[in-house]
Amino acid sequence: MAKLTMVQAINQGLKVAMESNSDVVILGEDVGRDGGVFRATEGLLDLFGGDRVADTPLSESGILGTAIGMAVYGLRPVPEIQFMGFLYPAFDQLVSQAARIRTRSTSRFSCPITLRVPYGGNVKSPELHSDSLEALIAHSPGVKIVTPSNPYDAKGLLLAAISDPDPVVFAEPLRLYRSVREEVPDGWYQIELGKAKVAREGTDVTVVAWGSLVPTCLRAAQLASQEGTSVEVVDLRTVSPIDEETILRSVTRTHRAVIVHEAPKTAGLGAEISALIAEEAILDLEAPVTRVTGYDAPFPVPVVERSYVPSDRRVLEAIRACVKF
Amino acid sequence: MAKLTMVQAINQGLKVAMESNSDVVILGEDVGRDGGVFRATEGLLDLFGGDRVADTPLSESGILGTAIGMAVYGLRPVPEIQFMGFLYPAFDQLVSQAARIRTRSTSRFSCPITLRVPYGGNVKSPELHSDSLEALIAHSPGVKIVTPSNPYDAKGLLLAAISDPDPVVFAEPLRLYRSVREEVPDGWYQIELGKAKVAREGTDVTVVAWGSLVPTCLRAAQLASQEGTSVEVVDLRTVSPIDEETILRSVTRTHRAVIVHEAPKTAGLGAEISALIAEEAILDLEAPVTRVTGYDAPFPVPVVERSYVPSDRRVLEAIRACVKF
Amino acid sequence: MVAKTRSTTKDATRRYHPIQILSPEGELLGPSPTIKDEELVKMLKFMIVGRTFDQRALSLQRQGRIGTYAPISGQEAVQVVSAMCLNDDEWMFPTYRDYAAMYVHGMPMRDLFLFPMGHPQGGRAPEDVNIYAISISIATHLPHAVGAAWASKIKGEQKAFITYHGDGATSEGDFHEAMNFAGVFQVPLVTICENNGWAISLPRERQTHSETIAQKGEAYGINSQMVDGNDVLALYQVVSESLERARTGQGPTFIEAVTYRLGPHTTADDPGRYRSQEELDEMKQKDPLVRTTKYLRGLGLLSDAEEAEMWEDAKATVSDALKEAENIAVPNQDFFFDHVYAELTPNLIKQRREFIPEEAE
Amino acid sequence: MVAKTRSTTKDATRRYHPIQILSPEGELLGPSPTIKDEELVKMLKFMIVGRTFDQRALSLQRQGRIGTYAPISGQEAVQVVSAMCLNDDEWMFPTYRDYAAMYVHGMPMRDLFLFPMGHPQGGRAPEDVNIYAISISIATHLPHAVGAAWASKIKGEQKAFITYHGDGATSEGDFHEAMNFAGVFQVPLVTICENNGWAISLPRERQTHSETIAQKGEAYGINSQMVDGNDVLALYQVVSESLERARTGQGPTFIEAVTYRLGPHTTADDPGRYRSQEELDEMKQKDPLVRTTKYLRGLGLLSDAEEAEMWEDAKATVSDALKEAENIAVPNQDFFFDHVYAELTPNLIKQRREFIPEEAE
Ligand SMILES: Cc1ncc(C[n+]2csc(CCOP(=O)(O)OP(=O)(O)O)c2C)c(N)n1
Ligand SMILES: Cc1ncc(C[n+]2csc(CCOP(=O)(O)OP(=O)(O)O)c2C)c(N)n1
Ligand SMILES: [Mg+2]
Ligand SMILES: [Mg+2]
Repeated sequence: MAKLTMVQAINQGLKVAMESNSDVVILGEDVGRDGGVFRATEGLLDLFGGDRVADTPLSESGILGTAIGMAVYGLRPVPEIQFMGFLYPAFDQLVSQAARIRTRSTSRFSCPITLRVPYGGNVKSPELHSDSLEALIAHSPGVKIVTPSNPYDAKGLLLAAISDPDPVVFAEPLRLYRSVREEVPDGWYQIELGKAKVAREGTDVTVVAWGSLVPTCLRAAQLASQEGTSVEVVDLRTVSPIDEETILRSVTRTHRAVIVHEAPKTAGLGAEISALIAEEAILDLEAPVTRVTGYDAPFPVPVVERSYVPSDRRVLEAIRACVKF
Repeated sequence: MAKLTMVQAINQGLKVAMESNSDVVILGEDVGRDGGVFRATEGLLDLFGGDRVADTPLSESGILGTAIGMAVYGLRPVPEIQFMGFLYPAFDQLVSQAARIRTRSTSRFSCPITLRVPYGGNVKSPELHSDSLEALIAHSPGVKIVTPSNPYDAKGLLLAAISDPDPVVFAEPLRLYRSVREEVPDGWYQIELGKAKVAREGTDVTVVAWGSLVPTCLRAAQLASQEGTSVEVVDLRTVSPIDEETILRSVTRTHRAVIVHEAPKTAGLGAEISALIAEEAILDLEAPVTRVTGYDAPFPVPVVERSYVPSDRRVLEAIRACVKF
Repeated sequence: MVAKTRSTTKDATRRYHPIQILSPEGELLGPSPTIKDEELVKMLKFMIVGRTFDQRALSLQRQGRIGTYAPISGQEAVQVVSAMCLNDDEWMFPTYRDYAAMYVHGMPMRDLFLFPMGHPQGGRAPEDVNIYAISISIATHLPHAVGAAWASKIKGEQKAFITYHGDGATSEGDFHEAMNFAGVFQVPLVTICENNGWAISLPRERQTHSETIAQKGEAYGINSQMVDGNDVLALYQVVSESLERARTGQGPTFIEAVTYRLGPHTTADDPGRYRSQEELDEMKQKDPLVRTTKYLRGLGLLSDAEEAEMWEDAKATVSDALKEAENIAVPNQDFFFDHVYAELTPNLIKQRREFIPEEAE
Repeated sequence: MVAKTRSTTKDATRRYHPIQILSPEGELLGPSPTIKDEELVKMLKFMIVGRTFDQRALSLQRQGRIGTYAPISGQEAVQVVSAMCLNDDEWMFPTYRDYAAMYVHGMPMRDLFLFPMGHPQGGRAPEDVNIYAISISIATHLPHAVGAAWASKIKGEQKAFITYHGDGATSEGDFHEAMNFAGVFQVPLVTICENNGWAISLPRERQTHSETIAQKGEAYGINSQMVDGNDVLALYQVVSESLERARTGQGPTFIEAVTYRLGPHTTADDPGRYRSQEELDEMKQKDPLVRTTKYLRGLGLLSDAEEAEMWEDAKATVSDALKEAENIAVPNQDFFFDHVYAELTPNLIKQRREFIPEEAE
């Protein structure tokens, strides 16, 4: 057991997966010799060779499209798309192809792909390097999406995703890649897909978040506790399918909910969760559900991005308002 | 004034737009000689010539991508994508390009495109000919989306879309193309974007729908009235940005809401509207908001599609349950 | 870097011409590849089955017994011969128009009928038949074919893969990305462009400005071929050589097979709007069935009676298959919940519980 | 259909070689195109400005005064010369690496600095400068360039358009779809592939299996050229001819300009991980600044003093621009609401009202 950053945990997860299953192959831009632009695949080419770690042409639809063929033919490909904003050109292959091979063939074929893709802003990147597309994926049946908020979860969710018989988008929160180090077990372990985790227990209000914003929410919860408010933080871990049970269990106890995400507000995943809570637990609610989100504008340039991504302060304000309602 | 089907109204709208503005050009697969696979562009090639009505190669990203360049260079292109399921390959050009030219250039450039695209099922089409993607588009800032539910609105919304300075997806409900005929004024008229219409007034429950499902909801409302329930039907017309005001005004009077759409439930536009109502009008609600939607599965094959698309019966059941709550 | 001061603009001469061995009159223009007589006869037999299926499907559609259907008439030779060159344990990645190719590779005809009937089994080959699920979205299956061929190579197999697409498909980004991967990773794939002259209403000349489609393969450094797609001998030679290259690690091949769509694009299409009767009449002269029949006659491999019997047999095969298809039960209205994920997710369990079926029409 | 029985596989001979007029030693290998002396001197001047800008930007990034930056060293010739061939009233569609091209076409250097500073004005040319907004997503701007050129043709103008992309960009579907449209609609566009040998860590040889990138143009029936991208004379000849073709209705041109990226991909990149020092040393021999300087010296157009002055002037230009850029105010934290639609939509009005700004870092 070693203290690892998230990106190191992902690297180790890939290594463990490739050691234990020779069908696991990696493909993508710069994943080989360069070890990935964030070093997530560092060292794997040397360990497993060019047949299993393939540097591909600059071609997102080609990467995902060939991965589909590989998966159908019995491999377990782990393609990488360099940033979530470059998933758009592969979007057709993701939601109209990978996600539907099973349906189209009435389960003769399946498509066990784990698509790794960094996402999220506040790291001073240029345009399209900061997008968060979880809502688009959650609205597309046949594919799952998972995002870790810490190194331990990253490895465990990654190995679960690679073991899953269906396509899973493994969304890696860019700004958490190296923000903390944490004990991560050496060998194989999995964190069950579809299960959220109560990351902090509390009684006054439930905050639901995932991936990049979980640390923000935990900090806001800490600040709130200094004001006497007890905040429960639910870390979704799997973004689709949503673990409705854990969310509803928490909210029916706290009677209040704040949902936090980085993507634009309108038709974001926060809308689904807010709707879910209002539809299933309206009689338990003592305040309207609140969303703290990115704005309905494309993710902006670096000089203002910190005002776009929900901050500790914005989450705290929402908690205060919700509790006061 | 003549009685026209929706597809004829669209055809007339295009003709009127091209007559009054020589910058309006049409491009797409089979839009020229063939007049469009649904005849929406019939006759326009002969009237306006090949420079203004261009049959393109089979290339959705190319169609939308070149339309962007045209729009930036001062034309008003009206590209057609043959079915909404084939918008996926052009999705990148739509949401990361057309929608962001203004942002990227801090308004030096704008992108006045009207992207026409038929959508929706229940017409026994093969796979990917029945998809409804309004939620994906509503979640993508910088682009608007409009859908008519009748011939009159089709022409008026189309002309408003073509006049809009920003990109607008004009989503045409396939199964309403020829389902009714209606008086449609000959000349130019516009229906303001961003404004919903109360398609039927009522007092007991508000049903929110758009495009293809408005007639279904009106029929369900009629059935409900025979049971003594007075249903108000709100036809969104513009799907993004949503006319929150009209929705909330209605729901604060009826205290009950049912939202109906054909796309899958999870993270659909219904979630946004449901969340909106619960967040803004929770104290006015006498029942949880209900959604009647497609299921979280890819749109299925023809032999079962009628069970997938919300039917009169399903909407009626939801109205009953909501009123009884 | 070599010093050059001349412009390097492409030479004006056309570099690809369709390889032809059998003239439209059924006469040899060069040496035939070695093909057993039975195989030659089988080619015609399959083509006749294809044509018969097609005619039946068209009339069924008019009667409302099947839905939208994409006819194959005129394209039987390329589909039948290429599929015959593929081994049973090798894989085919077809389009919505490759009924004859799929049939030759083992797809039950019943299931071919089920496809335009909108039945879920229509897109699905039986477990022992190596045919991929048809994607309706043009060119989307090409990267899948490349990926499967690549996987086979990684696994150390010696198999060849075949995939089909139309002339229109070459304009899609996915065609480009797939072919580029095929070249870079030297996958054992033979890609056949069935250039049938039209993509719905767009003629080949306006689909792309290149003189031939074959030359597009050069953009990927791929072995590229152009062949008369109505000539069974030329097809046999080119496709079997290309598959052999693939099996023996010599990389991918891109083949433009020049053929013609004698019917409408689909039953929803009216080709009278965009193409002339003269063109159609001219192209009918190149009908691969006529040409192959003449050739077999000339070789003495086919009598009047044998020919008639082929058509009779085909009719019976098609009728039996249709009967089977029409007797297959409509699936439960909620069957589709079972094929989204390997296991039902909680949202699907809930939705299925609340499911209200409608009558199938 | 012509009868042919030979295989039509592509010939083995390489068909494109880079046109070269000036050797790496700065000597003429053939007749120079007609260029005024002042123009030749201007080329070097602009290249020196480009190199100076680049060195400054790299050091600013190390000091944390600008963000991620994509260097241009080695690629100055192709950018400067091609941009000089473009008229002011004509349009340029650049990438994130075309700083020198943009500068030559009129972009204020201040705004070039603002781009890696993450300032919104960085992606934006002033109203009177005909440069399109930079898209970070590779190849996405190519269909836009085609569309604009097409629109210009529809409007009956006689303008030429120029667009740039890298070797890696040729693998994207949008490259393919754009070039195919360019050919089909014969738009007045010159597309320049700055083949700098690498796409981040992927060498050109593994980007695609074709011998040259130039030959990809043939897939679209487009006039295709290959040119030494470090040779100002060859570049001038090929680009100016191609632009003239565009202006006079002779259609699009695709140019592979063979050059080299002497620096890292961006300041976030470590090329030591994937390329050898030997390769870099070899390529430094082909530095376009060295070659052009030698040539001007040989012609007697450049003295020691004049050369030194050029470098001094460039330094001053760059310093002034940097000062201007650093003095530009950070925009209001909520400025981005104003550039989503022409008018604020109700949801944006509401969100702006509730907006809580953070401090800019
Ligand atoms: C991505 C996509 N765009 C559009 C369509 C609609 N469509 C179906 S077939 C077709 C033409 C295909 O032409 P070609 O590739 O030549 O094949 P053919 O039908 O002639 O066999 C079109 C445009 C589609 N199915 N998929
Ligand atoms: C669609 C997309 N995919 C990936 C990237 C990340 N990326 C930025 S530059 C680059 C390499 C580009 O190579 P090339 O086209 O040769 O241009 P160069 O950088 O060498 O000038 C990559 C992969 C991107 N910006 N856009
Ligand atoms: Mg065709
Ligand atoms: Mg490059």
